[in-house]
Amino acid sequence: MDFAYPAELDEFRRDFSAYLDGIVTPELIDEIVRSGFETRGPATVAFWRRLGIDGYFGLGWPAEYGGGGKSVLYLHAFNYVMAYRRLPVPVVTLNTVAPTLMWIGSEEQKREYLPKILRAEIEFSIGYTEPEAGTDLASLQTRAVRDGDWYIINGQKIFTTGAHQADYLWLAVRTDPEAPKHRGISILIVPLDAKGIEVRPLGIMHGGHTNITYYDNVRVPVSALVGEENRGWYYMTTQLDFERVAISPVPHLERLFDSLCAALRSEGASPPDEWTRVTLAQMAADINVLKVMDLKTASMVANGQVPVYEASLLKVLSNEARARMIAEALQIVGERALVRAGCAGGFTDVAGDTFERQLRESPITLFGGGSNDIQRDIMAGHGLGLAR
Amino acid sequence: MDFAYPAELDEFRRDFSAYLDGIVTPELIDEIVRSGFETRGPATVAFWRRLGIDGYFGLGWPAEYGGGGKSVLYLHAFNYVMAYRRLPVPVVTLNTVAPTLMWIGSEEQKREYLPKILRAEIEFSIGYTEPEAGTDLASLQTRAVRDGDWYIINGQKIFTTGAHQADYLWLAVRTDPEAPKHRGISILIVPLDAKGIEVRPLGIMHGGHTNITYYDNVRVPVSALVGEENRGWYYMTTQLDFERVAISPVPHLERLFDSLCAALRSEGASPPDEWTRVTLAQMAADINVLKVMDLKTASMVANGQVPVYEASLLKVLSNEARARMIAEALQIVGERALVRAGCAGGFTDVAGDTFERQLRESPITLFGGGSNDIQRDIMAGHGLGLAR
Amino acid sequence: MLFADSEEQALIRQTARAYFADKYPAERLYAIERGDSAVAASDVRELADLGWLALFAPADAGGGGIAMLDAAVVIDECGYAAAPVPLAASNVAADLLSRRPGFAGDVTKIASGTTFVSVASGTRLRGGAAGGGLVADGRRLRGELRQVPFGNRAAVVLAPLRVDGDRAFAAVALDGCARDEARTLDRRDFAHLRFDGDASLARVMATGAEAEAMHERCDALFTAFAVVETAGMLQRVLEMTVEYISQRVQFGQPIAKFQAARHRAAELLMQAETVRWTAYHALWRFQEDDRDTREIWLAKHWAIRAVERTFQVSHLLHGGVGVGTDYPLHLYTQAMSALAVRAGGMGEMVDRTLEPLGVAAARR
Amino acid sequence: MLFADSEEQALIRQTARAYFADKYPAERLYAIERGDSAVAASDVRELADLGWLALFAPADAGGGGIAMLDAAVVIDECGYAAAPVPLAASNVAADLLSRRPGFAGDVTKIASGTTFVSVASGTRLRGGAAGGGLVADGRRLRGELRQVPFGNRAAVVLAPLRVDGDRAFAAVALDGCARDEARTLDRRDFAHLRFDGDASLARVMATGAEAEAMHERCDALFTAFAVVETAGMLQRVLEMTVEYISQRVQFGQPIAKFQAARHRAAELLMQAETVRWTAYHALWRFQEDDRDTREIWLAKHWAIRAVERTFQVSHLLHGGVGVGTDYPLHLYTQAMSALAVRAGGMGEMVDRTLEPLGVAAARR
Repeated sequence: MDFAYPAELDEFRRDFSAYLDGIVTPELIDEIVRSGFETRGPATVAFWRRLGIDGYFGLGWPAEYGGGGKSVLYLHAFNYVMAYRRLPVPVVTLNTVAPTLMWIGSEEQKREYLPKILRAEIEFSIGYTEPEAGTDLASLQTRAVRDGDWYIINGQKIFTTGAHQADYLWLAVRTDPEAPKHRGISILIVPLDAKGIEVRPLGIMHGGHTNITYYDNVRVPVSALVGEENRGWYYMTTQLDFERVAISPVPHLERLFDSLCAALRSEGASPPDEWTRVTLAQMAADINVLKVMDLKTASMVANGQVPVYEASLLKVLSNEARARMIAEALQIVGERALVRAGCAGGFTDVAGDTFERQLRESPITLFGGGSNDIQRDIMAGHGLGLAR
Repeated sequence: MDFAYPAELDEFRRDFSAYLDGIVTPELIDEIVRSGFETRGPATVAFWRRLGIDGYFGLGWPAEYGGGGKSVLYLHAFNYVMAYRRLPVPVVTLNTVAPTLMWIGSEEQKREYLPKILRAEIEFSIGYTEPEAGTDLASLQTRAVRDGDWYIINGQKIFTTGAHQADYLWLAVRTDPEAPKHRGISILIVPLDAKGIEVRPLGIMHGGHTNITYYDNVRVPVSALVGEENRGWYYMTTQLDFERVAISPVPHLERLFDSLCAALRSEGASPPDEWTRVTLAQMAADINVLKVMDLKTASMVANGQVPVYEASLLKVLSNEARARMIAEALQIVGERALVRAGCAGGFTDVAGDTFERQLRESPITLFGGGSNDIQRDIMAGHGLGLAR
Repeated sequence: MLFADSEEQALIRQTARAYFADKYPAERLYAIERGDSAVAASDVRELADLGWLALFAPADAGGGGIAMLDAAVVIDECGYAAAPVPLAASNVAADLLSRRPGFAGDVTKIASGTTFVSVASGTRLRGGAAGGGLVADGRRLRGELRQVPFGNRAAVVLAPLRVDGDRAFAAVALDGCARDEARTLDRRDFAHLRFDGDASLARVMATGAEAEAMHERCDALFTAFAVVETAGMLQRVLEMTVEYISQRVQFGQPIAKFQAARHRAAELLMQAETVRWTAYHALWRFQEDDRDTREIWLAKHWAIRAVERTFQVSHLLHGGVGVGTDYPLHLYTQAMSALAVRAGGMGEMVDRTLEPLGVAAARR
Repeated sequence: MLFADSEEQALIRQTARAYFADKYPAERLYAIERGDSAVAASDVRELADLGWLALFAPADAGGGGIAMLDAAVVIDECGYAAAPVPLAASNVAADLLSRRPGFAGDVTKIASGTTFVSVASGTRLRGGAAGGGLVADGRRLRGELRQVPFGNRAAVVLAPLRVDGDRAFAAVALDGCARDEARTLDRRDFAHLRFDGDASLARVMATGAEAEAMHERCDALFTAFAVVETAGMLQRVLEMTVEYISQRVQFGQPIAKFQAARHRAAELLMQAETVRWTAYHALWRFQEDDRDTREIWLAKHWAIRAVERTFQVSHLLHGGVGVGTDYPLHLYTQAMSALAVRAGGMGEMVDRTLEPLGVAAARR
């Protein structure tokens, strides 16, 4: 066992934080807060370009793609700092598209997309889920039929988040309807301005909207295929294992906790009641567990292992902690926590976010990326060898 | 809605408590406590005979069987008071055997057993569970084969609690091995002194022992059959529904809670810390729920309804509350709660019971009478119409 | 004993369910949530015509004169429909006014829908921000009341205040106050009221110990009805979820065929049932003896945790569908989460729950 | 970073697992539980021969000189085997003695198995009953120490006490004290020690602030090892349960085929993993900087709840088999429940956890 967090990573976190202090402007914060932490506005795009130019988007990329060649722990630290400060990151583009392209993309795709991703010039939206294929993702029905040098796509996706402002879709389609359901799926890169795509907003309870996207004889060249045909499911799940580690759920909870402590420590705050103190103590113990288990999964990846049940464990723990902590935060702060952003008399955390909005956002993590029940199945299967 | 607890029942509780104050002797309490709340000693038998003579065992029996003809609410109140004071009741005999005999017993059986039960002269032990048929009770394998006017029994039962000191077994046996598993079971009354029965002790973690019982060509006359042949499963489950109501899980928890409060209120006790106070408040809310839901199920039975999912709900709630409350009680009392009965420096509740023994006893209710998971299945099926 | 609706209650429930379903269908609730619609004066008049604004204030004081438990059925159904109408506030106000000789006229006005009266009840009721902020000093009325339900259109609010340094409870006319919209997690019609006006606008109902008792009654009733309303919401969330998992197919079968999903649904059933019966039982105790508020706080304590669990479980089972603004679940989970904080939160309930236990205070 | 055994640790674990499995099989544990067997002087000498009684006290002071984390592996395996041996107490005692110049001889005696030394650490460590009861007044030593681990055969116990009114920490010889058996939920070898004898039997190791610091170190180490030992137990309960549900057939299939059972097993996995890594991580922090005890209290806080859940879930899945005294589960659930109380309970952990948060105390 060796639990020492590498000194160079501590240094990186310090330097990166100082760097952010220098480039995060009040305009950026204002744009982020006013958008409800959802929209990509001009200040955000400028911020991303700056991060790209300064090498932060390619931190973990191999040097051959213009990256910094740093270990996954740097990625983890980068995402941690950004998330703790509630700064936006083009998650799908950086954590799903880019690594998959580097792994199994064609030379042409790499040349075309990677430099632009690195400079934050393009953004991807992910198109996996369908109305009848949610948790059971592999049963997706959107079809892509080969027609000479083209694929012709027909179908419908739901929760195509960001599709109204992205440049490309990272689309999972069925290319072999005869094969077993996990073996007939492929990944295509589809420009969002292609003919036959319709993007319709779908309101969600934490504000803003995701999208339903419709595909009516959308034509893309066969060069849009990522990797091999019908191997899409393998790419998607393998990538998901790694993505889960890069994007830690912990910094959001740490911010929540720190915000509560800061509020209770602040001058003029009335001393907390017994329930609040007991609850805070419990939160502290929960956060400690999450931080340690988060380090464990990150260090596994850094050591070349794939955390399977470990990632599921962290997800279940953090999801349950999040739902509980947000409900408790509302109880601790009281009625002020109920006031929506922009109305007088409310309360916001250190990043300017209200707790009531975080409550509205909290359900997402309960099912996104595989529900807690799916994660428990994974733990029983991969962690304990209990087959279904 | 009408929540008024009948005044006559309040009066009954008061009178019965006063009556108990008069007949519960220090010798009885000493015998109960020293036996670890398990054994039926001479003082206990004398106590039961007194209760029987004074009409308390037949409280709810029809007048034709020498009973008091009172509603199930009286039974509920009787059991509640006894349980709160941790006084022993011959549960199986009174709540399973007697009502079932009155319901479907032969005239001969009624004449033979009911008067003796009423006077606490005989006691039954229940033989349902088998090594391979626990939660899945209906798959029991102990066979009874008809041979002229006799049944010949062969097999093995486990958790035949009290068989070492009872007079009769209330035995579930398979009489038709060809029928679907729920349709080939019968109930037989078997004297424990019958030839071919062996009773072996099986130690259990909360002290004392239950038994394994072996049946080697045990012969009983066909008159030992209760009700119709192969209808046993129906009798067992129907009876179980009623039994669950008569025997409330709540008084034990109320005693636990009251004991904690009394200890904390007592002179010389150091004031409780924040965690203790917050935990007590939560326990108080839990107890309130249990008392209200307990009244609900009892009042349903009194109104001629059969609480099915309601009984399961109460069982799950109370089981979880019990396990949690006992663990918390140990935390509240601290190391003194760990000391076993008879050693110096321990702590006992109002009935002279240690908390550590109650912790050791607590697992029983998690699976006894159908595990919490089975109860949840019942709630989903009967309460919500969600078929498997 | 009967743990079920009486015939009369069943009738009230039927009427209320039909009315709310007809008047506040999901589409209208979405519109209200978006701000494209609102509960209008005409809607309030309809409630008055139904006799629901002063259900259990005595008939001789101008109220409906029905039993509290019967009134609770309407509130329960209001929760079941997630109808954003100010029934609890109005009924509590009518009850309080009916108990003071000089204020019977106000009850009549409430019942007829002429004047809408709200109450300044909310989190940390005792000495907290919601009710403790008003001071009548000589001829001036100053201070603020935060998050007053339906404060955007109420004409009068009942609130505790200090009159020349003494505790009092008063009916405060809102003519001269400034109203800031206080849009919250659950509702658009709350308001922060700021006063800097004429003290004669506050008609004192009680002072000293009487004012204190009135404030306690206000808190107890408001909390009890909040739990009843929560019970209605939990029931609807349960039904909605059962329906959803019975129909939604994943991995080739309805979700309800998975044991884990069925067990979670059973948990929702437990939450809905327990909150319902503890709420009604607590209200019944209060109805029998209004000094007996203990069960109200215990029921609220339990309900807060039930809401937290139901929030998690119902959203988990619904997946993405449950967070859509075109599906009603979010209306319920938001509203019940707000109610869990609003009518006295966990910290306060622990204090109130411990009081009757006689357990010494913590060392500090 | 490496969240796994080093090669050396893997070796230690292998040795310890084999030793405990061989020496403390289930049958012997049942016999000890019944009182038909006991951990004898020869058993303790074996532990000394293995070098396990003073694992991480510095080698130059007579200890084993290995890292705390490596020592923890032995304690972990001791928990895995539910072996009722006094390793934690002995190792903590050796550590404390090794830090005082005049006491190196004692460490050597511990390491060689000549003298068995225990520590008076237990619930409510700070100012609580376990450690606060001894007074050396002039030439007299008076008071009592409750539930001293292995107190039935220890020759010396390290304990806080008051010497002529000042705080001190001392090595107290047990020659002259009375020992009452204190059979507990988990063990037969605790004792209540009553002193009414010669003050020279208490050799003072430190006074004043130094004594306080020594007491804190004692508490921190004892608690940390208790959590490590708990982790070992949770691991074994997990494995035992997984094996049981994989084999036990009900309703025509192994219990493990039921989704609810699989999910409960997953919960046991979560408890075992989280307790293990927070325990080791906390101990590592302490090893790096012994003023940094914060994570120890956080890990204990978490472990208390993990034990409660594991108790319930493992017994639920085992059904009747799990409560039999011829099946090992009860040894584990009893021992871990006792440990959850013993090395500082929930109330104390809340206090200790809140301290570093800087959140003001409750109003009272």
